[in-house]
Amino acid sequence: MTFAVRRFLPVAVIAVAVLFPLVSGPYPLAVAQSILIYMALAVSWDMLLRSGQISFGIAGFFGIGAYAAAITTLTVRASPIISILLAGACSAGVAFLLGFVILRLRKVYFAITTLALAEIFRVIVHNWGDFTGGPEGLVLPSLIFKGDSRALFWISLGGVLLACGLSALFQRSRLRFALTAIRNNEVSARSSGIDIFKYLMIVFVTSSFIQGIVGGIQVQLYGYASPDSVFDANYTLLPLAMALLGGIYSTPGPVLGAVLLGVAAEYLKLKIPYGHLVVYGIIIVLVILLLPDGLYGQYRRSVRDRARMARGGTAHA
Amino acid sequence: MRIVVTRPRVGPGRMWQVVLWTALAAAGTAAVLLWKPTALVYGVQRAGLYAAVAIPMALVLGIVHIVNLAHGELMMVAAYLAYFAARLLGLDPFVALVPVALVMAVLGLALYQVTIRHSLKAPELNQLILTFGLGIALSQMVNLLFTSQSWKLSLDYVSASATVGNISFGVFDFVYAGAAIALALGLRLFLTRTRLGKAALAVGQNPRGAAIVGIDVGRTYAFVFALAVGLIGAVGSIFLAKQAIFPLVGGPYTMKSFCLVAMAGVGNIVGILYCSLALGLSESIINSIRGYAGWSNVVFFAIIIVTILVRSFRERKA
Amino acid sequence: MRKAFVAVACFALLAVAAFGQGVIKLGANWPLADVSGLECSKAAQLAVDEINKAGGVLGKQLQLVVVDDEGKGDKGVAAIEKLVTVDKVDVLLGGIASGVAVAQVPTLKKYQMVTVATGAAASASVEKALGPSPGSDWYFHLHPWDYDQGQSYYEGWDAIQKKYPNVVIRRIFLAYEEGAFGKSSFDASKALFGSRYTFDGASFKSALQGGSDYSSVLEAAKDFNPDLFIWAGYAQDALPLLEQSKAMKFSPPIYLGAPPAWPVDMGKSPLAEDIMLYGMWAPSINDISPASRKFYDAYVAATGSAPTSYFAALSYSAVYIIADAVKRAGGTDAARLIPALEKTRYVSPLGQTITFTPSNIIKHQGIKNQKILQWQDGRQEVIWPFEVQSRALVYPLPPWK
Amino acid sequence: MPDLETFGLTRHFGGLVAVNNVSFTLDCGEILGVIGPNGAGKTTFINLVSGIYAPSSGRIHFKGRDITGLPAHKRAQMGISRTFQIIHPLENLDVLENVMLGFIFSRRMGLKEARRSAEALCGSLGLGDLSRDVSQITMLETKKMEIAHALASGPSILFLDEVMAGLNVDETREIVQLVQRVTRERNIGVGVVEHVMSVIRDLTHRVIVLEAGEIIAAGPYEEVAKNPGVIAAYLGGAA
Repeated sequence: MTFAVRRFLPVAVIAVAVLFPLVSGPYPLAVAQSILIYMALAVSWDMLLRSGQISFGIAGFFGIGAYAAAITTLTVRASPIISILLAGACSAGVAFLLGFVILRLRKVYFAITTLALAEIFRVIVHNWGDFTGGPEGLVLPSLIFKGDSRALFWISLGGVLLACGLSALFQRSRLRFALTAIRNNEVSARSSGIDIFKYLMIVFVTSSFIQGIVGGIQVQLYGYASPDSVFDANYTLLPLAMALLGGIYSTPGPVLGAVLLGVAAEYLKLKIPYGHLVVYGIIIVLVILLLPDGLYGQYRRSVRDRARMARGGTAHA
Repeated sequence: MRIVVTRPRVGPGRMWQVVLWTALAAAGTAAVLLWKPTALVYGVQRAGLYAAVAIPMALVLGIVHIVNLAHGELMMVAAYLAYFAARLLGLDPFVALVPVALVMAVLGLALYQVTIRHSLKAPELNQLILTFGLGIALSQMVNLLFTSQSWKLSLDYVSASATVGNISFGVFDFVYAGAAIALALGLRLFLTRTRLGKAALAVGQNPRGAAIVGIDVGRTYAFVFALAVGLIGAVGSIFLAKQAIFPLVGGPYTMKSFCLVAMAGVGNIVGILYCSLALGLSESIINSIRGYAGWSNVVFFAIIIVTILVRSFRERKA
Repeated sequence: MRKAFVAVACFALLAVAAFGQGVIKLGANWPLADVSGLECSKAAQLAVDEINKAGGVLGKQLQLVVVDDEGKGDKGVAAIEKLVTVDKVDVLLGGIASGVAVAQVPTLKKYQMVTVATGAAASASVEKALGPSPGSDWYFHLHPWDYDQGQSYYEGWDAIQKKYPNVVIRRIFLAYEEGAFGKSSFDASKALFGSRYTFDGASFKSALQGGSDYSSVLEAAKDFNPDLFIWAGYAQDALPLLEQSKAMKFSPPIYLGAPPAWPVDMGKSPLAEDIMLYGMWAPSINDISPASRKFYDAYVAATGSAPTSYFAALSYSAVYIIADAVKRAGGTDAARLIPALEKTRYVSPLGQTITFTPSNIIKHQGIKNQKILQWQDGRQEVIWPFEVQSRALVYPLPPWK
Repeated sequence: MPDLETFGLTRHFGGLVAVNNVSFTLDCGEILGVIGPNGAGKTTFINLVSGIYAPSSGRIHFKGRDITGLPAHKRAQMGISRTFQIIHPLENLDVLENVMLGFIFSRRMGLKEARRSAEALCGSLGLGDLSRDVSQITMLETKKMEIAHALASGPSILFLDEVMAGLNVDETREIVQLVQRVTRERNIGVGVVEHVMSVIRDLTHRVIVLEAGEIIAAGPYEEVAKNPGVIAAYLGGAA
């Protein structure tokens, strides 16, 4: 793929995405807005994964963001956009404080701790009735932009562009070097002068910030937040599956994965009203087995092999 | 995620720690006994259930090094098998325990050969999402066949009760504690006394080294996975006796087992008994404080985080 | 001039759409993976088939389009958008979970299409989101709100205590599952019963969410020593709760369960004998209400199995109510359909005539009163309201068998 | 005052004492050989000086400042670099990017400047075709990349942990000349851990001998080579 196409493609994709609402009816927009929410979460999760840290706490920071936005909208009458920004700040703040303690953990222990923290956030919100509305949740007086389908799509797209923008920024900056080194070998990274804790904190806070923002957007989209809806385990496991099926350690991977799983879920539901989730589970299993590197990962590997063949080297398995 | 199977070694330096912990535990138990004795009974029963469900997952994670997110769903499938054995063949769940475990072991072997075996070389995340997909497929297939209707056997021995003074409480749930202890000790003996068990332990600790000395690593993985699914099948059959079953019953148990296994340290099967006891008791005590029952989950997860952090601090110092 | 032309074109287009195809479309969303949702879609389809066989409505056939809302808010919104903009349905119905309904309210308000809701009891979220009349007049809430249920039970126990002098209730204990359903039931009941009775309660984790131990809530109940013990949870909690109560020798004079649906094999358990329950419909109503008998036989004939909850009868009624209103309105546009629906007097299979009257906030609330029933010989027998009573009350709860 | 000096450096893992009371000095421009049988604690010694392990006791001074408590990345930024006996090239970065790390994080350069500096450094070490994957380069090129990776941090003290291992005679000579050139040009103090005695003889100004974690001999190579204790340490028998 020549350099020009590589530069032009992202711009084209964004253009198509921005113009999509002008040609589509409210139903595809409603489906798309939900897919965009999961897409932004998948990209934010992948950003942290580039450091080797696996987070199971997406739903936790997503939920904190949702509740921060709901509470600020209801109590201090914050405007929707302000409440979304406050949501991001709140999640980032919580991540920053927790980071000092949990960023020393690695692999399954970090994953479990983030999973446990997400559950603790849910139980706190669930039981802190008078401040958070308890198990029945909070209802906002109105939706952002008075619920206009196109505007809701654009705000969700804004969340995705924020996530992809930060992700691309990370890929083009020293952060890519630092996170890749940390992921590959921490001892070698430390002896290259990389302050591991600092860079882990930067990427952990940034990905939590995005998850908070997207949580805030979710509440403004549906005008409602309850412990079981915004802390739902699906907001952790689906973005994970989307990033893996799409291709990890990249921005396009999770985006592709979100489109694949999102569209498949809705399409299957219409075609096989009873039992579409069985096929959905089987699709996840098949794609993981046939494309271990994910769609984009497989594509990237074939490009690299072709380039290597052109240079006379052997195609490395 | 090659993690060595760790066993808590009580070195001289740590003896006073052990003494301190047991003294603390004894004082705590006495206090609770006076205040609300049944909290202890139900704490032990609850711990038994958590441990019995978690141990087979620890076996898989410790030896085959994969996180099986379909663990709870496999227990659910076994419970459905036991339900049909009870309804159609009139077998009591404890009688159906062995046949169900065998059928599940075969199903586990088939699942392993068809799916998991091909993703072993991939990073552990792939196996995680693979089993996540398997879990969805299994639970939704059962939902498609039998709807989300919940089924329950009504066996009278399940509400057997004992009375101490004026307090009477259910005793059936001690079966879970018995099953957990049997599983832990049985596996401990299997892994350290039998040839096949020692081979499995070796594969768990160093697959390449085991292969060099002639152990067929692939076959050991398949055997251990099938064994684990068989064991969770047996637990599923016992589970059916007291609990209602429905397609999504497995999910919460997968997550709790996953947390317990990580808390006990990967591969530390006996450690799971201690951890689930700590969790069961603390949950039960908080649960019995009027008005704070909702907070018992926070205790569960808080203890897990603290244990993981303490172990990482201790490792960081060593 | 141009504005008039556009109006005429619009009307023509609408007319063509409505009459051209000769079909009246009903759009519904239910959680199809959930057994109650599945039964709703089957019962609604049964009603549509019956009406079409009898000549349809205004000479046109009814068509039911069902979309699975998977019990999730975002899927529920997508379902409404699909039904309204893609399938271009004329009337909306359906729904079970409050969480889905409250997420749908903003989208429904956008279209102001006539909606007959067969679920959503949580008034604190759904009714508040709907807002007062006339803004919410397009919404016909068939399912009772949580405070309607509470009020109905309050009257029920009052009537029962008058008819059966040996039944004396002073202390009531409610064990509620810690989620939205349980908490809203507790809040509503406490507000209503608190004044006249000594009312208390405690929460438990339902088996639906992985709970496996009811000891602490039952012990709290035992300490309270209630005359009436109620639990608000799910079908998964029914028998395990009874088994643990028997083990703990906890047997209150009245032991009552209020799950949305009961497990299929509940009747087979000896422990179920004389356990009371709140509900809206039960097979025993067939003996008293011909409409119920007709619905039950038709449902069993069409699906091969009996309905396990009142949601089936409710969805069946929703279709008939809409069809009847469209017939009287002579069309499906809101301006005429809403007044027609307001004059609904439908003899439903639930053993009562359904009319729409104002509730605390919205103007069109359908069913308000519930029924108090009792498991006798493996069957749910109606105890109250007395006009549909099928068996005498057994009081107090005999010792555990 | 020596550039790098340790006082009674000790480290034990549980009961095992890996490095015991080691005191030594190293100045810029000087090449010090560190020899001793396998398991003598040479790599642990390097890990202590480079900050990978924290010492159980003893102090480390660098350019007059006590750096005992400083983490590894701070020491790398201050000018202490090392190569690894078991080399861990970072797979998802190509050869050039591996070398760039030191420039980016120790020398705090921007990406463009770091890329240019890395290209120049690799050129000077005879490393070509830098966009190749790390899994495709020869053993010699891997060693050169490892040295380049260490030099990228702009060190004034460099430890080479058995960098000659696995190289044939010609390759070894090329690396020895390369180390001598680099030391002269950049005035670096180099600690060389090696088993190849010919390399120690040609390359080092003086030598220290480690055995069971302790220094048992020090001085010019010829003198140390004749020391009976050292011979016994290598060939076994009573020290």
